[in-house]
Amino acid sequence: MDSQLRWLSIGLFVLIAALSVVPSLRLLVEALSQVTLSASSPLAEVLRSERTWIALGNSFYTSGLGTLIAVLLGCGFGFVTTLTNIRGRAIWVFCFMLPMMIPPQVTALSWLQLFGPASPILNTLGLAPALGSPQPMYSAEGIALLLGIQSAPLVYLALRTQLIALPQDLLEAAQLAKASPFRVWIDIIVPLCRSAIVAGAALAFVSSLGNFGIPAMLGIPAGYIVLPTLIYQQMAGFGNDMLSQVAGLSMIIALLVLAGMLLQQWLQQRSRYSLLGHTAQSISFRLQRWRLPLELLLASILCFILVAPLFALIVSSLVPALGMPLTLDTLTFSAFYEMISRQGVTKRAFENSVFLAFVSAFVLMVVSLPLGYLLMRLPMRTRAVIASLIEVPYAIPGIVLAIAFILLFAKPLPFIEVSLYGTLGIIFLAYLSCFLSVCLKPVLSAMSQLDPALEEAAQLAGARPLKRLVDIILPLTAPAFFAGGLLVFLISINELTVSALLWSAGNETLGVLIFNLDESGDSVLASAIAVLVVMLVAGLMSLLSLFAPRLPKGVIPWHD
Amino acid sequence: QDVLTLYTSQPNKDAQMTVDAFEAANPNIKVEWVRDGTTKLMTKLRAELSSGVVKPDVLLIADSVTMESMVSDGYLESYLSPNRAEYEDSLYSDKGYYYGTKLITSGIVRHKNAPQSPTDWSDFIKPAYKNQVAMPSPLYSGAALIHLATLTDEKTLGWNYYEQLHTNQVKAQGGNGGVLKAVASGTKPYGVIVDFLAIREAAKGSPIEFIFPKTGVSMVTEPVAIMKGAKNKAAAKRFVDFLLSKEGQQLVLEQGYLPARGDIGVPAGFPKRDDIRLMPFDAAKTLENNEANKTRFSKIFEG
Amino acid sequence: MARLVLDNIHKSFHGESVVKGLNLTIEPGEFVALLGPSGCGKSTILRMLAGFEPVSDGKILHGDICLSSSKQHVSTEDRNFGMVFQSYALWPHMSVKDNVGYPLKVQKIKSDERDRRIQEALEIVQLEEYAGRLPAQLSGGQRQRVALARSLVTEPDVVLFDEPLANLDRHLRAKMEETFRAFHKRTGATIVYVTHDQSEAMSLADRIAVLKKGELVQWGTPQALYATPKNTWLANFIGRGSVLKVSEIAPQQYVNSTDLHDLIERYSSEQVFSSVLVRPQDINFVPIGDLSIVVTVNNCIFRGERYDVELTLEDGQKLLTYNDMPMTVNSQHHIRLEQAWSLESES
Amino acid sequence: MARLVLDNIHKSFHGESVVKGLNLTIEPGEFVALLGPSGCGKSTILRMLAGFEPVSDGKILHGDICLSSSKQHVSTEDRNFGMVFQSYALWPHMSVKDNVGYPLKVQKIKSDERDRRIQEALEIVQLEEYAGRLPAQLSGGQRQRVALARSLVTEPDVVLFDEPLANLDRHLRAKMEETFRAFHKRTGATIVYVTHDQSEAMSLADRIAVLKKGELVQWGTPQALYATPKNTWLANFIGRGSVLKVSEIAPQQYVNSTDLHDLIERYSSEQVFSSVLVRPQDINFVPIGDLSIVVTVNNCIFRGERYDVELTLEDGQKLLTYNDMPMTVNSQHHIRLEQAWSLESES
Ligand SMILES: Nc1ncnc2c1ncn2[C@@H]1O[C@H](COP(=O)(O)OP(=O)(O)OP(=O)(O)O)[C@@H](O)[C@H]1O
Ligand SMILES: Nc1ncnc2c1ncn2[C@@H]1O[C@H](COP(=O)(O)OP(=O)(O)OP(=O)(O)O)[C@@H](O)[C@H]1O
Ligand SMILES: [Mg+2]
Ligand SMILES: [Mg+2]
Repeated sequence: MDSQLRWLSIGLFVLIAALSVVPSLRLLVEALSQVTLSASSPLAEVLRSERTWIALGNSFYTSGLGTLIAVLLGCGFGFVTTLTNIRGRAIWVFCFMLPMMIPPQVTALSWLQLFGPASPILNTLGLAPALGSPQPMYSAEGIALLLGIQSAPLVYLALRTQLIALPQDLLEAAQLAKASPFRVWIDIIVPLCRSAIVAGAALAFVSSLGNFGIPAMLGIPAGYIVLPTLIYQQMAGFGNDMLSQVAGLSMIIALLVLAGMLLQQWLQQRSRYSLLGHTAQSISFRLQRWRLPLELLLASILCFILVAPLFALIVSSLVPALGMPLTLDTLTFSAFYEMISRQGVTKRAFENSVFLAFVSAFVLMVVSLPLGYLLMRLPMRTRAVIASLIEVPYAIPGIVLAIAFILLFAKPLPFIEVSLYGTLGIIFLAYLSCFLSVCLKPVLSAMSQLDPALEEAAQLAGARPLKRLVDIILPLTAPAFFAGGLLVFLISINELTVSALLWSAGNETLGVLIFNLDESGDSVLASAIAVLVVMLVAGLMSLLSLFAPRLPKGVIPWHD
Repeated sequence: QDVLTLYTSQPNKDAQMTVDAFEAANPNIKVEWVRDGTTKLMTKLRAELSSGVVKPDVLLIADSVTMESMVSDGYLESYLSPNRAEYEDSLYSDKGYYYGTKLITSGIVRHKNAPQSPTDWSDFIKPAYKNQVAMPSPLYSGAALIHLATLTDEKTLGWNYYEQLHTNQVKAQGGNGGVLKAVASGTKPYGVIVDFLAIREAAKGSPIEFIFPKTGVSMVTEPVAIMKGAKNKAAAKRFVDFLLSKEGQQLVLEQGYLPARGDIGVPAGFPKRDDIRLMPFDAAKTLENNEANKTRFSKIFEG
Repeated sequence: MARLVLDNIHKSFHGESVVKGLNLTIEPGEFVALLGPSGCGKSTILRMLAGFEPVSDGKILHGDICLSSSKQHVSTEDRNFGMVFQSYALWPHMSVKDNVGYPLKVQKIKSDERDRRIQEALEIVQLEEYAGRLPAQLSGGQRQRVALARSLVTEPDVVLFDEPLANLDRHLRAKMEETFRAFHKRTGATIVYVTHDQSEAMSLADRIAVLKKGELVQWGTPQALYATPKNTWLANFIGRGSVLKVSEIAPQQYVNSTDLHDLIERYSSEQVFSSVLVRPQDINFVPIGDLSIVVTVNNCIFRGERYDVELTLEDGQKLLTYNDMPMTVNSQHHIRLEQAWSLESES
Repeated sequence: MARLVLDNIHKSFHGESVVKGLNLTIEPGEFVALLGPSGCGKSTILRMLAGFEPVSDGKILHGDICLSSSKQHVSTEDRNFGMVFQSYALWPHMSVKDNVGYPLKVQKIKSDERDRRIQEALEIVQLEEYAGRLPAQLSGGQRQRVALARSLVTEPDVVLFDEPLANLDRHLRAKMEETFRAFHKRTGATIVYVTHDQSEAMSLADRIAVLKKGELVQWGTPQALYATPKNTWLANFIGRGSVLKVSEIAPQQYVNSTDLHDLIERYSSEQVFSSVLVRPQDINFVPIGDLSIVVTVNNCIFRGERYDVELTLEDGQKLLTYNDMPMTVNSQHHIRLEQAWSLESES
């Protein structure tokens, strides 16, 4: 093997081991730590408990259904905004990214209010349900719906990178065969995008599996447990073998991930086609009389997943106290004023989170290039194993990952005697570990569809692997990289569960700040911060558009 | 300058006030503090302990059952504070492992527009409250678990009460914050909640009110304790003494909580001290029954 | 079946004109070839016919229906056209069989009938054994044949071929040419055929359009094009041959041997000139004599059946001819030119 | 410069043999063409030479270095080979200029020198004006020319061409052939050239290897291949001509006109037969006479300079010849066969 490649592989495999395998292994050790032959060891207890299996089944159901919803939503948006002549493409895309930024609890609450007994709209219409009438959102399906909405952008971005690389002549050939647009879509476009859809679906599934906030909000009142809430229950107990039980439960999630990955591998194995060449023109189906209805449909979906929650969020940040109606008399900006003027923590949290999000996104983008490249060259099976190892840290609930990091880093690092614990560094490492798969997934699926001849031609030119990576592979898969980086950025900017255990004074993140405010009853302040976060992200995203002309085509999703 | 590390579950603002006051009283000690919910804080602490490090010197967390479990695992240092004489025996561990600093009681909250005005726990099992009540789930919140233990020990209520709550479709929420939102936003007009949240929010203008039930309220005491193996024991002891001092208790009052010392008075919005009935509660016993209680609760509420 | 009319078609990409004022009338059932140098706009014309590219100006009519104009556009799937792409455009996720059968599937042909027709088409392109393969597992020529088979399974009104035989060896090409003839006869479809191989165009097409930089240069039968090209460029482009500068003569007429030698002799001393086309087979090596000129062998290249011989006249002009034997470079010989065709000077 | 040796190369895809026991020794600086029907393994051989595909068995040597064997594999970037891909493999994100200049950039050639060489290469393929375009904005032939230019800017030891002219018209091809000759002369590189166009192979190559289903059929100079093909298949494949069944005769020898007519006459009554190859140019239409046979015109196809005429002998065998004039189908004529070459029967 080429020496560059060899060093690259060694370096990257060490990195994977450090970021993904070691934390998972540490948890495994913890899970097994108190295993005795007696039947009462924590792991055995976890396995014996009926609730474990109920939670497992429930997790599977909600994540599965959530994934389905995410795929429907993400693909629907993806196809409509990339393939058709819909108006205002950029705006749709831009708006579709934002729901990720609104805490799902807010979304759920805003729906509950919109359709609940206290709904201002329904009340004025006289349609409000009686006080205390049952709420359909408090159910497995409600959980799945929110999970789906939350992870739809994952599917959307993964798919989009594939759609813009579709060779146009393949569609033209189908049109010649007199296939209607619908058939072209079913027979040609969907199969050609399968690898990306599967990658996006896998991401959505894994992220739903590890999500705590949504099932906690909607599942607990309904007495519906899933693995992350069960894990939280264990923590809330006062037991001393809590850690092993939690680790044991997480290992069950890990197993679920491995199973999911096998399925994914099987699906993708049969959908690896390299697409010859690339096209300059973007494909565009003429929608004609369907255009307006479709635009209306998109608008109403966006109303639900973005406008309503955002509106609720803004309203609750403008009143003096929770539950007060917003009128001209009650309107106050004091929450904003307080958060902004209390310089210290707000400013710090913004700085920390933006810094962490930027650096994690950047580092992961840089790492996934060679990593994806090397993975593509591994035999199918090895690749499947490594890919699932990378996936595990993202799937287990963030709080458990944080435990693993505490277990690993609470003591100063051996030899150098530097302690990462209590610094931003440990949160950063945890983010890398957690989000590696988010960044890597779209990249892998883009790379698998690259025409190998393009790289071969560079080999002939005498370019060594690193040079080929930078000159050929990177520009050709740039949209996928950027999609990956963008996802990492969006997810980590108000990430909560990992940093919840790892933060320390001076190292607050936005997620922690919002959560702590919310928990101590200052939900008005929390809403104000959340509104500021959405504004910040929207601002950064618009700022990015300014760079679009200098970046490779298709890199900025909301820029044609 | 000495550095004292504090792990606390007090809300941000309160924690900051406590630390500021302590530092003002002890200018040569600097406090580094970490704040989180009790559950997360304990998880973090357990993980640290499990890897063999003792980070904090002092703990100031919500409930005594947690402290009891730390005692039984041998993580706490005993310290007999000279100020303990001012406190009722039930508020601190007799060996001096931990001291309660305030009384956070769980009572009833109602939306101002709600049709009924509940006065006691037993109201929640009446048909008029069917599917109208929210409460924090003992499976997720330590305070709620103590509430459960207290109510099930009460002869007039017992487990039968919880079964009836379930029949009456009382919905458990993740924590007190969830209950507050549900009630304030009107999705559930009534709820079970800790006093200060509701009283403070109502003071700001939220359309809710807090009610101390006739039978009595359950309570947690937000105890303070010193870690075994603390790096700065001297400062830790100073901190405990400070919290138990009159000055420290005055601070509790200012923050809007019921102070643990009986001679300080009550914050605005609270009834007279004597009108608040505290239900009896035994931390050690609760710890013992903890698993059984949770299992029984989840059987009832999760089917 | 209907007449296909290209009426003053213009096409530009980003302001750059690629097809300029093209007028062609293709009779129903005609077999038409488009010839022209690389980049002259052949594929673009096919793509406009198929409806993939809108026209920038002008209109395309099929019978009475306006397929494309700046206002109107009948979409591809409503045109009943067939096409073989220069890039093949095989669907990578479908096996050879599925690729070929897809147009039939869309037309909801029953599966046994479909299988039969797929089988037939694959036999024609000699790929029966490869039915189960994916396109990625085929050689270049095999891919091209799959694309061909796909265009032959249905019965479109108009079939567009874009260099369909470029990657095939000569024997397979001969076989395919036969197939095209048979297909044309059987379906009566109008065929527009782009190729860079003139002998292919000549042998297949009823009429040929020669294009240059997006403009039509000549439009006529293969024989007319070969024998009576319009101008120097076309004479150079079609068939092999040499354009000689000779003394002035009226354009577009045959020149016999005597006149020709006379014209050549007179040329050297003159300024005004005409160009004539001399085909290689009209040049004979002769013993020295009345009607002969001296030439030097400049180059001699083996071409299988014979040698291409490049000759230089005394005034430096070049002539191409064939010979069965190799000839020594720089040796001197005498030739006689049997006939020539006089050309218009290029505009 | 070093000798390139293919020693008993085998290659199979998923258990299916594609190249079988190939032995070739290519001298340093030689220009070698690979000919063979579509799918016979030509591209695969080039890909093995370039190092993209490992060999299944056997080894490839370059001088003393073993490039590929089942144990060893020198990676492509260490081989200093050049290649033009059948699919072009242009980098879609780079302009024409960047595509062509990339190999130079990798070699860290200074930018003014680089610009000069890019300019030169683009001039050769007549694409100077397109330097700033992206590959997607080019026509098929233009893309192929960019790929060509890219392979010509550097000076590799070995250059592999995979049908580099398939999409170009004849004039551009002639021009490119010239370029290849010049390039070969200038750099002295060893060239392996895959094409389906025999006249191209014949005119360019020093030696030609003809392959069939992954096996080497004959390996020799173009003249040898054309004049003295080994067996019936090769005779049919190389050049145009007809294989006639005649009375028995020793293989691999020339047969003169008298003997040939005799053999043809005797054949009809016999069982054991030999095959002889008759080239079209060795057939002349003659007035009835001693040495002549009767034929019927079966088909007559215009090919530009002349007509292909397909004749049928009285016993039904077919013969191909050329004629300058069209001939009426079904008319009867007399021909004389001037010579023929006797073939081995195919194994
Ligand atoms: N990846 C592959 N998997 C399986 N079979 C393959 C693969 N690539 C090529 N083949 C088969 O190997 C044989 C040789 O292919 P190759 O591309 O070398 O042919 P070729 O001589 O270049 O043909 P052409 O002139 O059509 O380009 C073909 O029959 C082809 O189907
Ligand atoms: N998308 C495009 N944008 C800009 N110019 C284009 C585009 N497509 C084609 N062209 C230009 O239009 C001209 C005609 O292209 P076209 O593909 O029709 O040529 P062609 O006659 O088919 O050539 P070839 O024989 O090489 O395939 C070329 O000069 C090409 O560079
Ligand atoms: Mg073309
Ligand atoms: Mg090939």
